[in-house]
Amino acid sequence: MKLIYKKPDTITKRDTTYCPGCPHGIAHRLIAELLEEMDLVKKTVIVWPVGCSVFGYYFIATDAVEAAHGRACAMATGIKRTHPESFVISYQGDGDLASIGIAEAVHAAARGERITVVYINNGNYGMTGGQMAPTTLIGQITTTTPYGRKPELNGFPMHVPEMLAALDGPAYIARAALDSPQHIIQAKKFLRKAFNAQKNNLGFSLVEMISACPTNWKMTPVEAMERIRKEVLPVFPIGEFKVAKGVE
Amino acid sequence: MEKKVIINEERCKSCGLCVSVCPKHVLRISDRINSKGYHPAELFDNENCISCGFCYLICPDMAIEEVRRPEPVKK
Amino acid sequence: MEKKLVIAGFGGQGVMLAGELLAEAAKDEGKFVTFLPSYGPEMRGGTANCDVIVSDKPIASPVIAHPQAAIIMNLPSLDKFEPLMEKDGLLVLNKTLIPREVKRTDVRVLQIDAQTVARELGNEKATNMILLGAYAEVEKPVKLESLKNALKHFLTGKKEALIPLNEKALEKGAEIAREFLGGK
Amino acid sequence: MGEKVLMKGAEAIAEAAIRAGCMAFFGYPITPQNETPEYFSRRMPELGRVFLQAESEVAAINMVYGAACTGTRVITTSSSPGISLMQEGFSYIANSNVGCVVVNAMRGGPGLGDIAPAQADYFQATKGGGHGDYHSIVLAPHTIQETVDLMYDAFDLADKYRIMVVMLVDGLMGQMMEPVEFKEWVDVKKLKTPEWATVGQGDRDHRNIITSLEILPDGLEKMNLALQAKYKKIKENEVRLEEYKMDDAEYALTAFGTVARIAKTVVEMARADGIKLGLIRPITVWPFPEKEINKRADQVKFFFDVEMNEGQMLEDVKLAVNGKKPVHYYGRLGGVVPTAEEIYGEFKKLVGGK
Repeated sequence: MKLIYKKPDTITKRDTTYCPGCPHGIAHRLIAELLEEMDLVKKTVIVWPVGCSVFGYYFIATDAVEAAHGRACAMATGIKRTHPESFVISYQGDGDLASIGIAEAVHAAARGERITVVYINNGNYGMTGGQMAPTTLIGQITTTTPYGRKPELNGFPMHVPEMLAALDGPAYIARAALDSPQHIIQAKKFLRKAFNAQKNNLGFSLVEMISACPTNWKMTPVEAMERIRKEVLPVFPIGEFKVAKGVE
Repeated sequence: MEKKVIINEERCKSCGLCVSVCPKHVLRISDRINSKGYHPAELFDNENCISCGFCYLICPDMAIEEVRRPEPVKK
Repeated sequence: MEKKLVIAGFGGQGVMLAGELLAEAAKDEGKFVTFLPSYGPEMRGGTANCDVIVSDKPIASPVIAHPQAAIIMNLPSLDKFEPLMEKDGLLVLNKTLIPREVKRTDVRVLQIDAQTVARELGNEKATNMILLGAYAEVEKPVKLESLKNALKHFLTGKKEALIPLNEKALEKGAEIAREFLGGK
Repeated sequence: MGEKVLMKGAEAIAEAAIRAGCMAFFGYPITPQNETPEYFSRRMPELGRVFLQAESEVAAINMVYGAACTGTRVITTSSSPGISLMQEGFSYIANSNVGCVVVNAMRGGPGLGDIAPAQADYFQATKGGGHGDYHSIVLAPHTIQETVDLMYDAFDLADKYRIMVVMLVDGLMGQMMEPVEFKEWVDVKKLKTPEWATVGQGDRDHRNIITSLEILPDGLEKMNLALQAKYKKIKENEVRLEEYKMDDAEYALTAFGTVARIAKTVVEMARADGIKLGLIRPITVWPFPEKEINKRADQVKFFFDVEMNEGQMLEDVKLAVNGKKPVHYYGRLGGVVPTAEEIYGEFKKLVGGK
């Protein structure tokens, strides 16, 4: 028998603390696979955020630090600037990065920090119980938009890659989705380029990963993945927004 | 024949995503129950599995530990 | 009368709902009641437990150090609460997920293959109600009828359709408990 | 020791940090200490070290936090409103057991206040400031020379105890000029990445995780107790103070930082009048020299605490004296610096008929 896929060794034996069907685990696996394939495991420090992935270091076996809410890009900057030989990943959710940490994210991007941000967008604050996030869709019901998100009250969903792509600092910016095997294969391709951007010292890199939150969306995992395709991707289209030479 | 998909039943949370993406419908949620109270997914039709790995790709709990393909028979 | 109950299991097993239902029923009967939840950060899969005290008199501390009774829905919770039980306390166990026997010999143990029973009734999510029904039948903090009546506070809207199932689960639990009591 | 050079305090702070082996600066401009980051911005690149102007104090302290996790000697400098913004980071740094140096050139508050010298951040610096049960070592130098000398100690303490060390100075010290002498350069080649640093696992047989999170109360209590044990050790070993003309003193002034310097003049004025006045000047305001002050309470008739705030260190002095003798207080607020004459006048009122 030929091995087609094998769970990466960098994924620990510990069961994840995520809800059934939560795509955080998919993103974790993609990171672990690429770190192994690119021989980066021993150089890597992952900055974990506040949110459902706060215990991420339980699941990916690399050096790790735990940032305050929204401060992962600043902390990653501190590590990378003082230890440029380390491979530094900031793993952040949409509340963490696009709301409380938007300043840190934008400025890290503008400075062209040699860090890679994995940005998980599931359209709400998962850990705290499904409140509105900057990425919540218009009309979407959350625990703090019980009547649906209304532009006149809550403004519009934020498109982080599109915003960051306007800056000169980033070397690679893309949006992928974790809803289907095909999109997951593509997400890995994007993430590989983002890792290359750092590895080849080209600049800041970020991959947004459109994710689901079946529990707070009050859907089955399968329904949640369908909702991504039907409702989320039309608002947050998949694609590469900035591709510097040398990330391939 | 050896199993083409190796599932760690203790890790499975019965989310059903692997079942939903399997193009050959060879996976299902079993009657068994793991220590967390979930019914793990199982490969019930090994023969018709094409080792595409879709289940591995979508599994959020890394419960699908291996996907293997039989070597072509030498003539 | 003062009844101190701990309910413990994984998040998502309905630990809190069972505790809140008991509290609601006790309030409906005009009793004093406190409900104190404690859970991990995860929405699902983490550990969760709650302390419920039902009394004829005003309740001072809502914290239970040594439960008179505990509904235990998974193995880690048995490991945690077994040593804390009061002597002669009652352990109501979800045997489906608890592969080991109780070590203590000075407590009462009611083992129910509750998840399997719930499945036979039509929905595994009613496991909590089977265990709660059993507990209520043995310890009688409130009437079974009050628990059934309280369901309407929690199962509203689309979930209203689940009331008959949950009523059945409470009754089934009570029935199993009666066999347990009769068999003694 | 080298030659004496005339330097502005704000610049001497930066030069001292650089010589003490500081490898990275992250900060955000704020008056009255802008000369410090500006000096770093010139010198750090010359030496191949890191200077980064952050987008905010919030970002700056978290960059410091990240750098501290790599075991690098790192500093930020700011002034009161900026320090307020950093409190969250301070708290995380405390419970992560990483070391750094933070300079607070205090200005008048609350709110935007003014840019004049003040000492109103004493509570914030010594009692925690951010959330949770924690302390930082707080050094309160009273001359530029002392600031420069203490900067070396600040980095040593930060490394030794894996703790944040605050240099609590004020705008007056930052702006004034004075000749200073610098100690030998710390050989930065000898500063190794510590074993616990998160820089990638490399050849280690285990991975390093730095976190202030522990979700189980029992576990977090243990973390807290470990912190408290560390603080106890610091209290036992690191208290520093200067007792100025206290040997025969019948009265004791208590003051820190800039005010302590003015208080020395007051001591001289009293002595000239034949009054036996001395000064107790805590150099570490946390840990506070409780025992030493308590001992002096058996000797003096009363204490006279003088500060540029509404009696913040006064509370620690009173706790130390523990009712043995009266503790009087005089202070100016909002950035007003008291003169020696003014303080002496207040003192004479207390002494009475003499």
